Amino acid sequence: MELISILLLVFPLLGFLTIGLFQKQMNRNLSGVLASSFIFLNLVAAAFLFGFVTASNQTLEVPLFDWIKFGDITIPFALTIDRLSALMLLIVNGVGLLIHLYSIGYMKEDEGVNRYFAYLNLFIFFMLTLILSSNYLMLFIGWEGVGLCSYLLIGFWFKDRANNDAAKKAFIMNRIGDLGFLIATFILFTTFKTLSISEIAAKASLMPSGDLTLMAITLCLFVGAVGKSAQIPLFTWLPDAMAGPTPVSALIHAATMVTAGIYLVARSSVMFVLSPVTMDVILVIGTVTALAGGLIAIYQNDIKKILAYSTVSQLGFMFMGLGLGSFSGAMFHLTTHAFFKALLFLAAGSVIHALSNEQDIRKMGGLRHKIPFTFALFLIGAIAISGIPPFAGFFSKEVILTAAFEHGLGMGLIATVISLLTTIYMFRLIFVVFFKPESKELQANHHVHESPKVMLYPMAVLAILSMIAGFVQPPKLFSETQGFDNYLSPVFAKSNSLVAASEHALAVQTEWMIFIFPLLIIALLIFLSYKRFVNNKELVSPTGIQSLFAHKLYVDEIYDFCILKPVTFISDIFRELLDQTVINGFVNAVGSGTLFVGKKIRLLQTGNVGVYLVLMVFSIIAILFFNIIL
Amino acid sequence: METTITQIQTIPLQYYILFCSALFSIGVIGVLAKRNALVIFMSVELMLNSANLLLTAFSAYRNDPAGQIFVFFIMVVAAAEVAIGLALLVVVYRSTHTIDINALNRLKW
Amino acid sequence: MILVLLLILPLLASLLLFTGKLGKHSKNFALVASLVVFAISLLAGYAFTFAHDKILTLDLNLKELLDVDIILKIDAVSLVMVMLTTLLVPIIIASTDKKENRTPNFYALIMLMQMALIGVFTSSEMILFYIFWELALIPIFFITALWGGENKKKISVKFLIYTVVGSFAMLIGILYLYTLTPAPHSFSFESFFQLKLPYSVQVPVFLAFFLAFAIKIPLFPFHSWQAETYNASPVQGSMLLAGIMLKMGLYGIIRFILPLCPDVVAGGSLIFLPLILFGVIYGATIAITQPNLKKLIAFASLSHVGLIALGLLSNNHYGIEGGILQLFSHGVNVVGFFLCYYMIVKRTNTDKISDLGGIASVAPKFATIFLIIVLANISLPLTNSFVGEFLILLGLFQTNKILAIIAGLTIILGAVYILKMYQKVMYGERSAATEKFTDLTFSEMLVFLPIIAMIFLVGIFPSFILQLLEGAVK
Amino acid sequence: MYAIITISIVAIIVLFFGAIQKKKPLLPIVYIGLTLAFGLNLLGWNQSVHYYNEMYIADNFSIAFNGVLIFTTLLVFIFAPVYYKPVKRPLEDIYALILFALVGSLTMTGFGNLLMLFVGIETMSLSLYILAGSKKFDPNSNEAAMKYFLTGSFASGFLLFGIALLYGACGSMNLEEIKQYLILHQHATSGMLNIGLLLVVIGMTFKIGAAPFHFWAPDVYEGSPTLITTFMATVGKVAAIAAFFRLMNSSFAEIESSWKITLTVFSIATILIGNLSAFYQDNVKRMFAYSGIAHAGYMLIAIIALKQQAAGVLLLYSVSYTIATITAFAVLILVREETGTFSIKSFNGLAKHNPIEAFAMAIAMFSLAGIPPLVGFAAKYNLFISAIEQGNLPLVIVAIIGSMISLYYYIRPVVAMYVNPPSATSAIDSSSNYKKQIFLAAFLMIILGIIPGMIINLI
Repeated sequence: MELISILLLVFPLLGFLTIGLFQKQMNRNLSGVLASSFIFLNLVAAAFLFGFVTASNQTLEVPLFDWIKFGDITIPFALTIDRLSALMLLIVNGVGLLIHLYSIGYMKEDEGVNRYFAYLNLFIFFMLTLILSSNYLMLFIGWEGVGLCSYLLIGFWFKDRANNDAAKKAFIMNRIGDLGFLIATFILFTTFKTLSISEIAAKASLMPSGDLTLMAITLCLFVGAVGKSAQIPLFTWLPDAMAGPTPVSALIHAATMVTAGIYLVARSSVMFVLSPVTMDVILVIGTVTALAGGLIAIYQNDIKKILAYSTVSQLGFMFMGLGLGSFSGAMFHLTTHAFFKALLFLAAGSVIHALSNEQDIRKMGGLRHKIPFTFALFLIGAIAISGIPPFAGFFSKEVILTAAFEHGLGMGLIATVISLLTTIYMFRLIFVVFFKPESKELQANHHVHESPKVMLYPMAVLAILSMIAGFVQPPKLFSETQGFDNYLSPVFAKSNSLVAASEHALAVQTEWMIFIFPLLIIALLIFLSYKRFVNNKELVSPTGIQSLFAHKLYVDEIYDFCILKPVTFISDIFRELLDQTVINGFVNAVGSGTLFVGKKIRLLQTGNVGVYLVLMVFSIIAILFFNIIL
Repeated sequence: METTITQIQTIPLQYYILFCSALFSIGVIGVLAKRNALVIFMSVELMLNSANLLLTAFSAYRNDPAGQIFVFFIMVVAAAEVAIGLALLVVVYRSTHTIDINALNRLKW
Repeated sequence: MILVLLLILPLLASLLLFTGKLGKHSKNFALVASLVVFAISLLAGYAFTFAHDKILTLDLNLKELLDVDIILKIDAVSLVMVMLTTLLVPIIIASTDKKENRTPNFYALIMLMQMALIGVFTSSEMILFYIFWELALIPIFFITALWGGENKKKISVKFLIYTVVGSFAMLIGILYLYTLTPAPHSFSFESFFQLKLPYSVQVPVFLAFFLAFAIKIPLFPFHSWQAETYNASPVQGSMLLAGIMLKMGLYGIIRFILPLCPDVVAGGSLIFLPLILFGVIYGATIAITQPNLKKLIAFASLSHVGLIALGLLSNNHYGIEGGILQLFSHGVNVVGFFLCYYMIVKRTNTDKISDLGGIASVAPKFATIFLIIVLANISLPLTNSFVGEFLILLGLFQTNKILAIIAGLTIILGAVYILKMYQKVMYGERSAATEKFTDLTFSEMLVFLPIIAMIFLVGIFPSFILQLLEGAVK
Repeated sequence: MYAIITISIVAIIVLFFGAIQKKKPLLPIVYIGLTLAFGLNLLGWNQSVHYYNEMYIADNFSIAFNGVLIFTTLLVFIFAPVYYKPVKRPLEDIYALILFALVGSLTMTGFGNLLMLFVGIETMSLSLYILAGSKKFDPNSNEAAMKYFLTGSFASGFLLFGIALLYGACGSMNLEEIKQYLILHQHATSGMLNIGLLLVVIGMTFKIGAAPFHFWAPDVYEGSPTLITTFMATVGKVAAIAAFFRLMNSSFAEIESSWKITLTVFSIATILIGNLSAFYQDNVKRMFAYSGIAHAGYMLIAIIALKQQAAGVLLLYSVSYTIATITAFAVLILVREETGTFSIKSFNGLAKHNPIEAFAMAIAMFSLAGIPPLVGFAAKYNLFISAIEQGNLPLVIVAIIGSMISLYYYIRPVVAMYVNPPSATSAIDSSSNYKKQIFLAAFLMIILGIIPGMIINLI
């Protein structure tokens, strides 16, 4: 077992090194295959571990070696494999593998394909480090590592300035979060004298609920999560991150990396449940983000941007789940979301591919005939994400919705609205892209072609997953077997035990309400958007409140005004004024001052011997005076 | 010899000291006041001689010849000094055509 | 024995070079010599780690003849510093390009410098220390003054006088302490450390020493010579300065200020820590809009060393060990950074960031190496400076939470200016200057190799240094 | 003693040969004579003989300093031919006068009686007056001589009066007896004694050219022929300071309270004025004059920190100062011969063509500035220690600040030599002999810097 879990890290690293070092020599087709095969091996290993931890309900601790060790501080490299990490392993490696395969087709023509796969493997390596790490500092390695990879991959086409800016933005915003994380580790170490996740959980569980230290820790951790998972106020990097290749957006910015925040909170669930303040903060942030993301998504015209904001919103939704204390629910949604959002991105990628890198949906239309498979797959994804039974999205959303209603009617309603927003922007997308009568330039453009199989099959697999994945945990209405909850229950047992079980389980009829009511609205919405978007050719330019969302709440502008400009200004002030004028000026002044004194004092030497004699006598008199008289 | 010493000792020592100090001061003032190099030499001589007188007085009072021997040395030195001084004076005069010390102001600062 | 060799070999080498007999072969000779020295230092390291007594000492009782008693010691800290020196000097020598055809004197001065530096780090007698401390100044002064860039003259003189002012302050402190030692007075470190100074005495001593070190390191606001001097001196000079010479100041803090003025360090944390911290933020902020690549490195380095100083003065062993580790890492990184700078300037003859761009598309090897080095500079995990910075901040956090959090901002600011620079220089479309940019040659790669190796080695296995230091720090 | 006699005889021989217009043998005779004297001088080592009932004392102190003085003079003479290259006539008078001045200075270091002190000082000064004016047709030289003479004789007047008063107070001019007297009447010192002492101190201060009686020094140093300036700045100063030290150390140590403060003030003033005035000099020769003043201030510290060990330190300091100054002046002479000016620009790019001279000059400058590991540093820090052990921290701090200032003007020639582009197209030709001397001096500065203990523990 230990060996396997180590191999999990070794394979992708090996892939990275081999491909990275021999980019020049390596055949462009080989690299993709190589990378994918490494990930495939990983997937096998992951499955094996998954089986193991599921069967024998125990957590695997694999110590590698001591990383930092002196005095009273010992931070080892050690891996932990429990059910949570095993689940993540499956998702990352599974989706990862599929996207690797897809990329082989998608990146065929790109000259930097070797570099691309090297980065991709590196990303998997760091992601797994993040998942498997047994202490917070090692987790931080993965945390920053994936940030680095996302930086590299967003800026993959580095000739274009916009991409680099996007990459830079992503990295820096992540760094802001990372600082929170780092501070959290400081507090953790000072309070617990260790950074081992399990030990901390054990120690923390003994602390009283609402403890201030815990609050500080959890808040800092959450700041990190906000950065990584693109929550308000640090969400603007994610849409820009779409500058990277589409498979990257699918893997990193939809399925895996951005969910690291969720994973982190779930990992530290014990501390979080013990600080209700933080939980409320998470709930609020999550809700606002989910709402805002959904609304913004409706007014976007870039196919990838729409999906990006949908991701933002879905992540917000997961955080709501966490905030509501339904950790397994959040994880469940994370899982399903990984499937259908990856599917959607890949499908979008194939659309873009088909239209030779056209991303503006206003220039699309009527593609359902031209690229039927892609259309079908896209539709499946859309249905899944909109939460229409029996597809996966429905089930996972259901859990969170239930939790929301358990928390209170208002919360429940908001949650419902959010999940309904999904339908609007998804079906807007569907209708505009696939149904709307196609535009002139599109008719002119004849070589619109379906993607190669190597791209379609992975999507198909994802499609199947996003259809059936939900059934591991049907709503309480239909079955008492809560597969997913049961699977994760050992992980969250402690944290669940710490909070009083939710005061009132919902009455059956309310559950039916939650179940039926949205479906009707969804149907209605689909119909409306069909009317609206298919018939009128041009999308009306947004007005009033709409433009606010169209401009993603002007957050970027606000940052520019409140942070960028001042910092640059201060920097200039420091450089020009303080450093050159004041400090350096002072130093030089001292020098020239001495020079001046020298200049003056040598005038004492008048050159007139008479004066010398007089001065001599005066000083003699003075000396005698001071010595004899006094 | 004895008689001279006794005669010297008839005047109390303080008088000698005061007198020599006065003489010395006159010399100093002369040096300061005059701008003519020649006069300055004389004033310096005055200073030296006051010292001589003082030494003799002391030695006479202490019956110790050392002081008076010293005086001879001083006289020799003084003579040499004057010789050199005058020589320099001539040289300087040749270049500046004056013996006013204020003319010496090429070297300064 | 090892100690003597460490000092004598570079000296002999430099003397031999000064004669100029070697002519063309000077560089290779210097390189070989420095490598031999490095080997010896490794030997010292070996002897140190596996010797029973944890300290290599050499005490020639020559006080009668020299009136300075030669006492050389290598403890953990010295070992790290010596290692750093002997590791970097070969790299610096190797980095010089054939086309610049430096005269033998250039290498001679570098070797002399190495000797002086090793002397500083090993000597255990105050005056000896001071002699080496000053001696180290002469070669770098000449390197800057002779092979420097525009208005090298003014700047080198200013640099010399500025630093000497500092070290004279230290001299006063040393002499003062000397009088406090129990008669017969002695300059040996032991006798200094044994006297337990009252607080009232510690303060002036602290000021005297701190001024010297603050100028050398440099710490805000004594840094104004730094950017100028880096900019004016040839890149090897900048490497020597930033890589090793600055560390003299930090070493001084570890050696003297911590043991001599513990109460000041403990008590005054709110007086000078904020000042240094401001310098840290200050350097980073200036680096953001710095148009000149070399000056950017200078200010980045200002910010980094400030952080190290914070760690050392944070008065707990996390901070101190982190500081020492970071001191080593920073030496390696900054030299690497300057190397990259050198590669760029060699090929484009400009160090204005705005003139550069698009290098990555033509020089992938260089792009990768440069990327690794800059990432090490912003202390990404698994690179050498992460552990150091983590420990420093952790230590600072123990002392004062607010300061630690503010200091943490450098993590963000660092990312900002580094990525900004890297993007402008390496990415985007190629500019006129970088049109004919060629990728690294094999020999250049070789020069980078040890640096990259150290970055990851220390990043992944920092413990071997940390545990080495564990005894010394206490 | 024998050294003195030898040198006097040599001087007379030189005069004789000059009289019969023989140019060739002059310098060889001088060299031989001086070497002989050097040897004879060392013969008396460790057997402190008192000559002519304690008129002259040949103890290790005087012998060591005499050694330095004679050696320095030898160096000066070695540089002479280069300096006097253009001159045709035998120059016997100048050589003889230098030798007489040397005799005077030798007398000063070993005097056992105030009479000898006076005679020595006058012998030296009178010769120097003439030497200063030895460039008959150069108005600067004349002026220098005149100024020197006026101020000098004025000062010796004070010295003399002081001696007279001391004699009156103590009833003797023998240092030993004065000491005995002072030991008896330590606490009841008459005003006459104090005034006398102060006047003597003032006279000596004048001779070593320390503030506030330094005014003559810059003008005289600048105006005199460079070779003579070298001689004055080295032999003259060292002899005076040695005599001063002997005087204070052997007689007036008991009543140090009555003069220590005065000297401390002198020292501080000297260091600051000297360094600050040198700060802005473009004329290198004058700059050295001021630096000489500053160093006089440093040497005063040795006297203030009166201890037997201070003698060794003083010796070391004198050696370091002498060697460095001689080297500097030697190079200066060369450069002057080439460019005809003392301006700092005349050093531009010297390193290109005359690396050895440039190197030596640089070493000399750093040594004077007190940069380790040169002898200058060793001397300075030993001085500071002996001062600080007397609890004289403020004085040391001032001294160190002075060194900071001095670094600037000492570094300027170095920068000029190494950094600035050369003005002269070709190398300045200097005899290989000359080169050797200069290099030897530089070598000495380094070696002594490494093993200063050798000299300090001599006496």
